Amino acid sequence: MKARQQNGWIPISISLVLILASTFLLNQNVRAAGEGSITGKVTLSGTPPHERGIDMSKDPYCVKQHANNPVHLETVVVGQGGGLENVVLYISQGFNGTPTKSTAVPVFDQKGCMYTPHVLAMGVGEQYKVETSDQTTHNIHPEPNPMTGNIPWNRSQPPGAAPIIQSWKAEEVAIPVKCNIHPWMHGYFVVVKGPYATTKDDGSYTIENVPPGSYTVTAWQETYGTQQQKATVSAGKPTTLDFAFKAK
Amino acid sequence: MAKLLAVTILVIAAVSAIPIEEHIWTAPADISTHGPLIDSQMSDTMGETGLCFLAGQFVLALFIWMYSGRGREHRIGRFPGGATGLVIAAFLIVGTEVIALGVLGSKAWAQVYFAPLKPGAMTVEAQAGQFAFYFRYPGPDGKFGPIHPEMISDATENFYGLDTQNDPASKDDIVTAEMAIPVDREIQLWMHSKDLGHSFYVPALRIQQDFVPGLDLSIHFTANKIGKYEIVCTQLCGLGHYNMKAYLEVMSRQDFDAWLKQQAALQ
Amino acid sequence: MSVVTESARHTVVGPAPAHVGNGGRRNIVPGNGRLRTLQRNSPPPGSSAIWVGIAAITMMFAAFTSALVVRQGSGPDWQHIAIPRVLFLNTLLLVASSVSLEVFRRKFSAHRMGPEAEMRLNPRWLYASLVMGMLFVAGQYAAWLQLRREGVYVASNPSSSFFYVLTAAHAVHVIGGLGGLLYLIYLLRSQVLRRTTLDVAATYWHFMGALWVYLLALICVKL
Amino acid sequence: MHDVRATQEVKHHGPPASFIRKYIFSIDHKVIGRQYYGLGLLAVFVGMGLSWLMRLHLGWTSLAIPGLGWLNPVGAPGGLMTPEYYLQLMTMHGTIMVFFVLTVAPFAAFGNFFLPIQVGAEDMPFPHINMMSFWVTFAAFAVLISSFFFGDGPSLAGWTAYAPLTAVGSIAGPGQGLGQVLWAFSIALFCVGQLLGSLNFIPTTLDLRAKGMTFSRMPQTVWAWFITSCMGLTAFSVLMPACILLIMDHLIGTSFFVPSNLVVSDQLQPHSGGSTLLWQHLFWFFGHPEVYIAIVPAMGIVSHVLITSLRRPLLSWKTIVASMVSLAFLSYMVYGHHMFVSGMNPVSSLVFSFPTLIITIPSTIIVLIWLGSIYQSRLRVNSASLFALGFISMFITGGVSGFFLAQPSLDIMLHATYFVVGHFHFVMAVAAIFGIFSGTYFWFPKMFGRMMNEPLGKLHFWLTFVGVYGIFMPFHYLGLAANVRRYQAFVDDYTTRLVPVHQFSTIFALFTGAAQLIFLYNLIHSRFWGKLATDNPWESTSLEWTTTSPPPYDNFGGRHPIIYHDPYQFGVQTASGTDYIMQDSPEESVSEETRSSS
Repeated sequence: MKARQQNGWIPISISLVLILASTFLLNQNVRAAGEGSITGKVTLSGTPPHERGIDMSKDPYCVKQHANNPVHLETVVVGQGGGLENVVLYISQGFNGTPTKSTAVPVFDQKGCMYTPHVLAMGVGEQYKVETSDQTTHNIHPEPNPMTGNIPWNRSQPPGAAPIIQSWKAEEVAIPVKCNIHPWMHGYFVVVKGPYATTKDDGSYTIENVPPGSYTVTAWQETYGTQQQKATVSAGKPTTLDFAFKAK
Repeated sequence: MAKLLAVTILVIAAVSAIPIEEHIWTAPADISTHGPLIDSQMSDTMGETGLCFLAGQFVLALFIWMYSGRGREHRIGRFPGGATGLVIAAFLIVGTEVIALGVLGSKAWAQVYFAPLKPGAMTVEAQAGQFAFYFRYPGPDGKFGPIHPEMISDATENFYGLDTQNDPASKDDIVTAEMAIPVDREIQLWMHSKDLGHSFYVPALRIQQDFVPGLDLSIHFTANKIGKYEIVCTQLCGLGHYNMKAYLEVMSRQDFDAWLKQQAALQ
Repeated sequence: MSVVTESARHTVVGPAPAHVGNGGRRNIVPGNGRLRTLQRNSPPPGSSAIWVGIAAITMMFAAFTSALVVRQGSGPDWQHIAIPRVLFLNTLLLVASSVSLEVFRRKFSAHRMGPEAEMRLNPRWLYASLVMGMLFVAGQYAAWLQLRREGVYVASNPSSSFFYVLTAAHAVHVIGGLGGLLYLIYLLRSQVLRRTTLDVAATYWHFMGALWVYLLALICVKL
Repeated sequence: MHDVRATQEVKHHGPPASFIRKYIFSIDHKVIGRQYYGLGLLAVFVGMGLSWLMRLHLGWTSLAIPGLGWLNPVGAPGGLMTPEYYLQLMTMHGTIMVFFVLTVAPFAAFGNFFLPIQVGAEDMPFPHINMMSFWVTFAAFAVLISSFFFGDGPSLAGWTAYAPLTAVGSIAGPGQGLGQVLWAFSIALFCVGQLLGSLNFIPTTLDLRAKGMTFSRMPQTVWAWFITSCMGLTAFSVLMPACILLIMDHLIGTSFFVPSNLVVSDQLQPHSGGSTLLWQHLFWFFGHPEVYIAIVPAMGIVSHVLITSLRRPLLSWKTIVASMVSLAFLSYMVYGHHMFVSGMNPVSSLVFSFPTLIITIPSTIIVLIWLGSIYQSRLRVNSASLFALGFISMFITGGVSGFFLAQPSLDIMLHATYFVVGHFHFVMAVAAIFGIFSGTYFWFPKMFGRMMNEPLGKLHFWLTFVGVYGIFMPFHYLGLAANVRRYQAFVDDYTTRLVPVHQFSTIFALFTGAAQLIFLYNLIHSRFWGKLATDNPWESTSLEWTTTSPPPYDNFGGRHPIIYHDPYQFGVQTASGTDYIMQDSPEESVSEETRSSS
């Protein structure tokens, strides 16, 4: 309440601007006869690193949640066919409008003392929701880079508490978020300007609603950093763009 | 009214004493070699102070009962012995009690803190941070690798900031989330705080010691009962303080070795 | 018995003006009504209040000192800073100011003994002490500027932190003292300056001087 | 001659005309005393409200407290209290109660009102400084409360504000940014306020005593306030610099309390070389005397009230005063017992342990003298004396638990458990509160010119007395069962079975708190509609009862009392047939009825 009160005007004004802009943009889109999309697969070449197991013995509740499925770190998650999960792809250059907002609010859930998803991508000023499905209290503590102007926050969420709705006012790749009560709980918020997508467990992704034009697409992975590729999108049909990270 | 007050005081005093008499709520049973002295010290103190408590409340109640509402016809008396007598009494009773408890107490204290470390004690390092304990075993080489604060990262579970690439001593260090120790063997515990003030409190072990940031302390103790016990933090360290805990497993020698191997494999 | 006390009572308060009511430290009457001392009034409370104040300030700087000692022992990062030379000049100024205030105090009390005609007293010494006090504060500021130029800021190292803290805390109290001196001048000009007021102000001012000498020693030895 | 003018100027300011100068920025010590009392009253009810919320949460952790969600949607979403909000409430409860109730009410409030009257002075020597003292204290309170409304709330670091949790900033948790700075600033202000207070109290006692008011003739309360102001002088002047250093660590990035290489929440802190124990030393050097700053005035009030209702002087006032003085002195040598397990050299723990045990001797002496004075007295029972007797009971209860905590070896088990909480709530908090109640019922007629309602007062006493034992006695059991304090929920296996005990004391807390509303009602109702008070309703002897109720602006209406007796001439036979002689009346006891010398 207090914190929000202080700088409540920032999200409000930003979202206002967004609404106006997007309506304006929509008209454009109508005139620009449909949009394209960028799709593809992100893979990891080489042997993925050993992921340490997580010992949750500190909190019996968490231990119970994973009684028969031991959990490991999620710094590098490789799915079938070398597909790399939790990679965020976004248009870093060439796009200067406002992306059409998807109606679905990005949700960051705390489940079995882990973050699902491990990496949550969202647009600048876009509202996201932090929920808890656990019967133990977590605290959510994103630590953005002070230079970006994003304001760090740190709040607890007791079992059954209402979701926390927040948004970031500046682009930042990526904001580490952690739970101090359960130190192994660690994830990322990725805040980008343009359209974005996150890879599924098979490494596939699709960036929707990309107006025709030529762009630079950046893929970010928490361990291996970023890769960039150029792509030209034409109206109507999807453009394919694959990324391959090399295991260190 | 006054007589009622007298009765109330007596009743309250009596009722308050019952749970302590009956040992309804007691600390976890002692599992340490130094604990018995502390426990006996505790019960001695409880006996003596309990007596003072009951006596004090009783006299208060008695006098209130006897001397309330007396009119001018009663003459004002003087307590036998007067102030001097009472002062002497205070000095004798409390003084002796104080000296006795003080001396005994310092013996118990000395046993915890001044006893020299026995040879062949096992060294473990405990690290406290918001809001969890992590423990480190030196591994075969018996040496702890140096800590690089800038490398500490919960994200990669490098809780200690070990540089396993470059520091040979760090390679075989074993970092665990729960503390296991062999039974009947003296443990030297090095206490290191990662961030703020914390405390290492094991009620069953009769051990409580604060972590002092920027200053590593060591305590040593011997556990003599196999079982699983709780380590809790007693130094307010932030919002997760209430849930800052870890488990202490006292194991047989064989179990401990097995456990240590298993943990080493997980590194 | 009671008659005696009655009479005593009259002799003491009866016609006396309202303000002659207070007893206090040196003017206590025992039960039988006979005066224990001949003095009719205790000294004004200011003269004991100033010592209360001095005690508080002493404790405050004692706390700073012990903090300094503990802090020096706690970290390996203790390093000495180059003491700005101007500090010694400042010390001279403050001591001189203290001296000239004392001179003025002596002259003033000497005057007070004399008849009302000689009330016109040259306040030169008082002004001198005020000016030198102001120069002291300016000098302290100069010292800060010098450290700044050398890139030594409050948070640079523990010594510099303590240097700024100690000097600032002292300067604040000195500025308070300067206010007192200005008030003295005001009183003097409006012909209502009282010896006790002057004494109190002088005590405080001398204390400020002594305190600074102590602090300088501390700074030279420790920082 | 000029000295005479001096006293004239110091002591003579006419009664003010305007409302503001009369009631708000008044320089009259009586108005300032009432203002302090009002501040204490406001603070105590705020603090009590906070403790209600805390107790509710501790009893039923998953309970959504109705209305709380509306009050603070962040701290308590839907009324469900978060850990940080619990700790913030706890911190504010402790700070408000210790500073703005236990220090303000018995010392600043009653002291301001009655010290000058009881020594026969017309006012404090420096009325304007006195006014400043109150308003600075009030500002401190305002700043503290304001931290609820800025940033992410007040500090959560407890009233002891241990560094480095309090020094590294908001990374350490909610409220550790702005909230902590406001806390430190507020406390620094408070220190200034209390130092200004001492600046008045001490000279008043030394210089403004009426003729005949020798030291041996000062009432117990005056002694208590005098000793307390001397302690405040040395304690607050140490806490203030500590707070300044803390603020500097916070805002300027110095490293007084923050050591090197701290990694808070994965971020390496830009500090180096500070000492965390330094804060504890500075704080407890203030903190332990603070305990006596709270309790000594209450002792004075209790003695004062008790003597009047016993209708006899104490066995020996000298012993009591001597004990209070030695308490004051010892309190500076024992502060280390708060740090037995905090990494201090174990040897110094022993060094601190003995004076801590020894300090129980003067306390015991005081209690024994009180008990011995009740023996064969003519105890009159009224609300005031009931609370005074209650104080003795509380003080005994809280005192004996001190024996445990004074021993390092037992502190290993009991440190930072509910045993400590129970101990200081009895011996310091509740005892002092009982002193305040006793003083209120006793002096209300003099302060406001009307009597308080006796039946309501007695009801208030019974509910409070029983209730307080119901709240805090179980704390000792919890502590003996190693239940750690400052937890917002009990998740440890060995503590879960203790929750019913918490629920028990929660129920008593709610009910005792409700009983305080009776007091509030009594206070307000009597203030306006109570029956008019005579000058000396309790047939007491000290100077405040020789003037009108309430006293005129200059306290004695131009009269300058002369003191003929020690303050407590009770149990005597006078010509007029009373059993007491006023301090300023020259008459002597006609028959030498046995009366212990004082």
